[in-house]
Amino acid sequence: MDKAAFEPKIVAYCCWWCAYGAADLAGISKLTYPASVRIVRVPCSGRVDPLHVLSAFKAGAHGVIVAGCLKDGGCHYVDGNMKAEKRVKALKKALDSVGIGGDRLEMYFLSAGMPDKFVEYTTEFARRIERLGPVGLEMNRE
Amino acid sequence: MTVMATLSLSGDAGCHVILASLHEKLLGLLEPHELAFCQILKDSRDIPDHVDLTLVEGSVRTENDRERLREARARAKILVAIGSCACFGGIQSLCNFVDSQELMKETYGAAIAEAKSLGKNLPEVLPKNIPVREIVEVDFQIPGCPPEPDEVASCLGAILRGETPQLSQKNVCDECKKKRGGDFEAKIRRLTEKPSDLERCLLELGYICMGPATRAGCHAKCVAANVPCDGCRGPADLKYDQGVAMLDALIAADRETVSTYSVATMSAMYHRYSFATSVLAKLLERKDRR
Amino acid sequence: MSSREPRIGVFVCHCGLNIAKSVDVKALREYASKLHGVVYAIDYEFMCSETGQRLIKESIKNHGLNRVVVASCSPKLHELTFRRVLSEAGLNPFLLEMANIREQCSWAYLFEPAKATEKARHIVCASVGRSRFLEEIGDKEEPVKPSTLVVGAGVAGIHAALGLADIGFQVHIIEKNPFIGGIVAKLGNVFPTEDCGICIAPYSSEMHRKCLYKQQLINNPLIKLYTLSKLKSLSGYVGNFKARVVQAPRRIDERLCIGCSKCTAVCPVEVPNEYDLGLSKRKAVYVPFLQAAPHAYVIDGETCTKCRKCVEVCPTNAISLEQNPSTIDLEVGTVVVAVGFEEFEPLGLFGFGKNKDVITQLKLARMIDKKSGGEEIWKPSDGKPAQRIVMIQCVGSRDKGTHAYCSKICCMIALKHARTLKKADPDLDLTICYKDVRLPGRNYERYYTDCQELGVKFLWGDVTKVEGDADGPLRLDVDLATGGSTQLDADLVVLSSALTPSNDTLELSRILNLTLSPDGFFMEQHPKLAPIDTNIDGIYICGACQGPKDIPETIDQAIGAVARAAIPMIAGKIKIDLAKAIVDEDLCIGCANCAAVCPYNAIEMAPRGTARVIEAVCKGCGTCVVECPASAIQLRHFSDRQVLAAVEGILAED
Amino acid sequence: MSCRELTIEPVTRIEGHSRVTILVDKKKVKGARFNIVESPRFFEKLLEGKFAEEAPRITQRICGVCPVAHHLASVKAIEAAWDCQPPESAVKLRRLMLIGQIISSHSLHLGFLALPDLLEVDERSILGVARKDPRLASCIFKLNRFGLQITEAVGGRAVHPVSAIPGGMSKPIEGERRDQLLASGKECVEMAYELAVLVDNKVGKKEELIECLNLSRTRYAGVTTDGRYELYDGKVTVLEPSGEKIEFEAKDYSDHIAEKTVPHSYAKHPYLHRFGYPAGIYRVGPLSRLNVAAELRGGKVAERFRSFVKKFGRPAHNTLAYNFGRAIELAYTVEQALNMLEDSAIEGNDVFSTPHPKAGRGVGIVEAPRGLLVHDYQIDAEGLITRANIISPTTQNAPSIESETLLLASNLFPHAAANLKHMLSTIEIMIRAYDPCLTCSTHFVELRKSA
Repeated sequence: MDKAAFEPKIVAYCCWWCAYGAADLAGISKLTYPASVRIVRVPCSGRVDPLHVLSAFKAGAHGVIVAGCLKDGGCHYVDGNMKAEKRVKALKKALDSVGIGGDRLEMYFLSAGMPDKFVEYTTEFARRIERLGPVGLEMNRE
Repeated sequence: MTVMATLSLSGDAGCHVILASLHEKLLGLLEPHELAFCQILKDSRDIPDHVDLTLVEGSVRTENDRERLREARARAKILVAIGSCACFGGIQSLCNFVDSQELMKETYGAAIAEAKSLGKNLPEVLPKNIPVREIVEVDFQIPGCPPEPDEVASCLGAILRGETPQLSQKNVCDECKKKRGGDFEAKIRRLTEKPSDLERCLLELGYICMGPATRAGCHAKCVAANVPCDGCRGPADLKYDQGVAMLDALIAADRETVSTYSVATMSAMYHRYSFATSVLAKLLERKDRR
Repeated sequence: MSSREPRIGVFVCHCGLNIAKSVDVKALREYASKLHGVVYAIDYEFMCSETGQRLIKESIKNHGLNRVVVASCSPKLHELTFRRVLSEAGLNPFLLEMANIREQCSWAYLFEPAKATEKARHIVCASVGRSRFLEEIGDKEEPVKPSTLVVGAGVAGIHAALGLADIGFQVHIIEKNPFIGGIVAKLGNVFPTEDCGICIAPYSSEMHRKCLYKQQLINNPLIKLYTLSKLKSLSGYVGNFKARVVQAPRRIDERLCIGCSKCTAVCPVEVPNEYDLGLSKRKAVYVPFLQAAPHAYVIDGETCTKCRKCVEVCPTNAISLEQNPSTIDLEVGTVVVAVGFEEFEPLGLFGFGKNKDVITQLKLARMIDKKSGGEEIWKPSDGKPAQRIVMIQCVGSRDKGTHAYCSKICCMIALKHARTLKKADPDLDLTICYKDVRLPGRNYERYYTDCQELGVKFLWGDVTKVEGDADGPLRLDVDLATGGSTQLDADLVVLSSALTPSNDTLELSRILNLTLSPDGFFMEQHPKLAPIDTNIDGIYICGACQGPKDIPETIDQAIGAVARAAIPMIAGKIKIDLAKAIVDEDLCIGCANCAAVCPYNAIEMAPRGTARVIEAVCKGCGTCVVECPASAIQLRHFSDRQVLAAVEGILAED
Repeated sequence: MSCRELTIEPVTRIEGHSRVTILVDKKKVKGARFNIVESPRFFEKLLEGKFAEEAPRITQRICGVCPVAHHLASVKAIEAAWDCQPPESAVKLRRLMLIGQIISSHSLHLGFLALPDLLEVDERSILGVARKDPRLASCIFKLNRFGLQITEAVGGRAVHPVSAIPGGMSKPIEGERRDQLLASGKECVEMAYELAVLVDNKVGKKEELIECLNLSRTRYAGVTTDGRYELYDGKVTVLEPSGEKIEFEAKDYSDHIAEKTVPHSYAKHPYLHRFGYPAGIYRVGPLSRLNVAAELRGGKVAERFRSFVKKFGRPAHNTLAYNFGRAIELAYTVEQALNMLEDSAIEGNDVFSTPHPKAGRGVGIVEAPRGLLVHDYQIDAEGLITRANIISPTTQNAPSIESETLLLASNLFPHAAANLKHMLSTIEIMIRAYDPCLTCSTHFVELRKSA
């Protein structure tokens, strides 16, 4: 496949309070970010189940973002974002060993008032996925 | 009179051993009916054209398995998957991590792997090991490795009476006699360590006990023998991914070892019998590169 | 119900041109109409308008819809609007799904119609997919206890407590200090009325009776005051909170103490008086100032030597040196948090902490309050009169290195003090170095004009350095905003220091599960629409614990908190929607993982060993769902099936 | 060419899927093949990267008929790699469990698979046996149940037990269970003996069939301890047709056994390296065990053994003698089980000593119901398996089954014109006598490659 023509599909699980709000504000501020980023609303990044991440890849995603509130007290559900971070860390490893690659999953922290960060993170991530290209099946076995 | 058949695909025949171990009950179940095809237990070469009830043991690994399964389905009114190989792909699905070409190459050499089979007399090996449900429609599943004899008898009895069989809807922990204290040890323990308290819940002690994510009905026998449940009966509710549910819980419990070992290693712990049905296995099938 | 085959209606909103300009709404409607389960699709200019709402209602009836997808703006804006529309049309409100094609789509790709239209298709496909799995969700009622816990007995807490008691509710008010009044009690006269800070409301005799220190709070039979008390834990939920309060020993029985001061007279221990910021001394057994309430002495356990002299002289045997802390359990329906602020201690800034003649406005307030009529302000270093005073504004405020926010009341405090001093001593050389002068309150501007008339000098610029020799005056370098720089000499430098959250804020936020703003103050639920509500139903905030504010605004908020807290208590019951976590008891193994991870203690273990969600407490974050090894717990409205349907939809190929 | 193929597919009343192909022209047999069509399940590959201590539970899924054998060979391989010695009580329990396995497997084979032929019942299945001789069927069930009960009492489960873990056993046997087993055992001893007599009487009379199956002249391999009959531990003994014996340690098996990949079977053909292929073909299983053992010690069973030796000579080559041997072993193992259960030491509580995982290689062998079973693992420092090799009994018997099929077909074909069916069914009886377990047989990765 021609790399230039590769249009990735990226699922962004956005927590309702912060990341979703930041995405909204990006729109309100008429800021643009890659259209490949497709937002799925969750109440809290702590709701994002490893199953959801894996299923997104199963359904054809080339990258998955989990976006939650800022660290250190930003989470509207106390520490759901920290739980999500822990899961994302473990999942990256899992994705490595099933040949998807942990680089295709990232967690970001932002507040509802950070549309610029939302744009920055999603743009940067989309670039990364474009670089990585389509999902292959290189087994990463020790 | 009900015409019955059993079909063995890729598996270890343990389900037939369970059928045989029903002894008098087996005779009772069979007596008014006809066991028309059962390669292991009686002389019979072909599945008859019309079968009322076919039990399928084993998973689909070869072209031959697939053909025989499709044929069996076409000839059966009711098709029941028996055992965890048939229901979930079974333990051999852990090989789905490895490309079948590579498996063949390592086992039989490069030339044979190229040909996908050892010779014209042997069936082609499929790229992966597949549960029955993914090839044909299944009317009922009796899980377990092996399935519980009593459960097999009661399910067959129910089907023969025209009823819908019932399996437990609960998890193994429901039947487990071990005591829970409420706190979990963060360390993952392996079987090489003896449980410090034989009365205590193995999951709490740090062992990867699949009891919480596994369908009850086995009386938690393994745990009663001080060995963690390895999930042989699959999830209680088939819409859940047994291993991922456990993976989540282990990550949650800060069990660091979960991320220390590769998924291939850990899948044998939390997906031992159901890997083929897991979302992880489906990920392996993704090949969008040309 | 979900068992019914979904009949989905899709309503594509143009939002005028907000959406229609970049998204081809007709094509989108056409696309939506072909999606699985969609029986009706229509586009319209403004779905949120009366006509748009009527269109949805009529379509529900005419086409037998049982799921509604509105493709319009963010659900943050109109989800509740459209849920109400569904209710009015006889559909359960949770059968609504919004497709956010404005914020997430048309506005983000304003000049790329092809891209915007394609993305809108994905979003609508996800919403339609998810809507197929939506389920009806009902609600239930719970009783509300008619009592309130007020945390903090400063001006905000006191007003909230009095207001609630006036309505007739039982109030428990806790104060960490031995006496009530908070920082306001230290301020002397307060703007804009220049009356006594301890009394606050002096004008009419009726109002005067409300003076805090006239035992209002202490004597009200509906108010129970706990001094020296801290909140240790809070469980439960709106209507049914259980609070645990720990009260430190006063060592003097309030009911027996007659305030005769014999104990103080004999006490051999003398320490700086915190109330006066060290300007005066107190004994180990003391009242900080005469009007202090409650008017009962206290023994400071830290410095008391247990010489027992006080015990011997006490005429009423009120003293017990061996008293221990006690635990008080309270059951309340609502909680008001009013823990106020602290003055920022600007250590290292402008010589503060190094030079005794660099002080803060709060200390100046105490000095002004203490001095008698004709007296001059003195230099703390040597007690000599301060002839040249310089005030520096915005110390620790509007400053990236310390606090980025404006502390809001420092300008007024500086002007109030300048006016008072200049009136008393017209010869005083008084300069205010400022960045901006911000005086937005009623009658506030008068302070500025008064000061100008009185000859207060205003210097617009940044003070870059304050240096002092052993004996000579303090020397200030000022970068002028108008260009260039200048130097000033001063006998006394007064820093208008920032207001910061009180020390207990962080700990309290954890106990109460309240979120904090990035500045560290308690976060209101919404800056405009819900300025007193918090992220926890039934817990309200008022006063400076939410951010710097002056007394009038604080009292406004306190009265607001009275109203907010009274609403559920007057209703006597609350309605709880059940879009919360739910346990499948068959699958539950009783491992209590969910209860352990729940940030709200919303899950209890039932006697038979399975988990149970307290719907009134559950906030629906769903973290328990992930941690359940038995897949026995699901979050309604965001079940695995529903989330996965959205993912599958959003990734579906056209 | 006027060659044609005669096929039997599937070969019935054996475990697993296979096909016999006989190539004939008008007059004679040109060739014969025993195709193991059973799908390979790649257990060796599957084990790579897995925790070694989980292998006993994983590998037993190779075979539902003889899981205990795999369970124990696997645990022994790991213990060998970790230099770990399980306590005596644990070894006792394992021996008992293995005996239970022999009892349940042999009774299953005799009753469900072999007897229908040998008794010539109408419906060739256990149903036919039950109709013809209900008491016999009931005996078979009782014996089978006794075997499964032993496995369940010691192993936690009747099929796919769980209790053998590196270092010993996860639990001792409960007194109550031991009492129950003792009671059933006492009932079974007599039944098992009677069954041996019945096989001897009924089948002994089939002179023609016995004569017909007296074809193979192979070597025999089995485990012995000091030359005595052994199941759980010992040296591999190879018996030459001449009566000479060669012994080697389990860990050295790969120096002695080589393999040949044959293009018509997913099982590979092993042979004794020093004799070359096909001369080095050898057999395993009940027949081999009775051939390599000097004697069976015991009561009435010893007598049976002597009559067996008298009837078939030493070594006994007759393939039908597998069934006789199986019946004798069944009676012997029931006797042994009872002896072990009567000794109160079986209730010993000290059943586990903590192992210390380390890098290394370990070979574990046991006698499975169908013969010699080898598990060979390479383990890394973390205790993960890096390479595994498993040689199952049926794999070792497959070359002999095939060569015997050719011999048998060649012998029978000239006379079979009128009754081809008889020829084919005789071939099936021969194959069944081996009690092949084909799911076991397709797990064979690494041996010295033949030239």
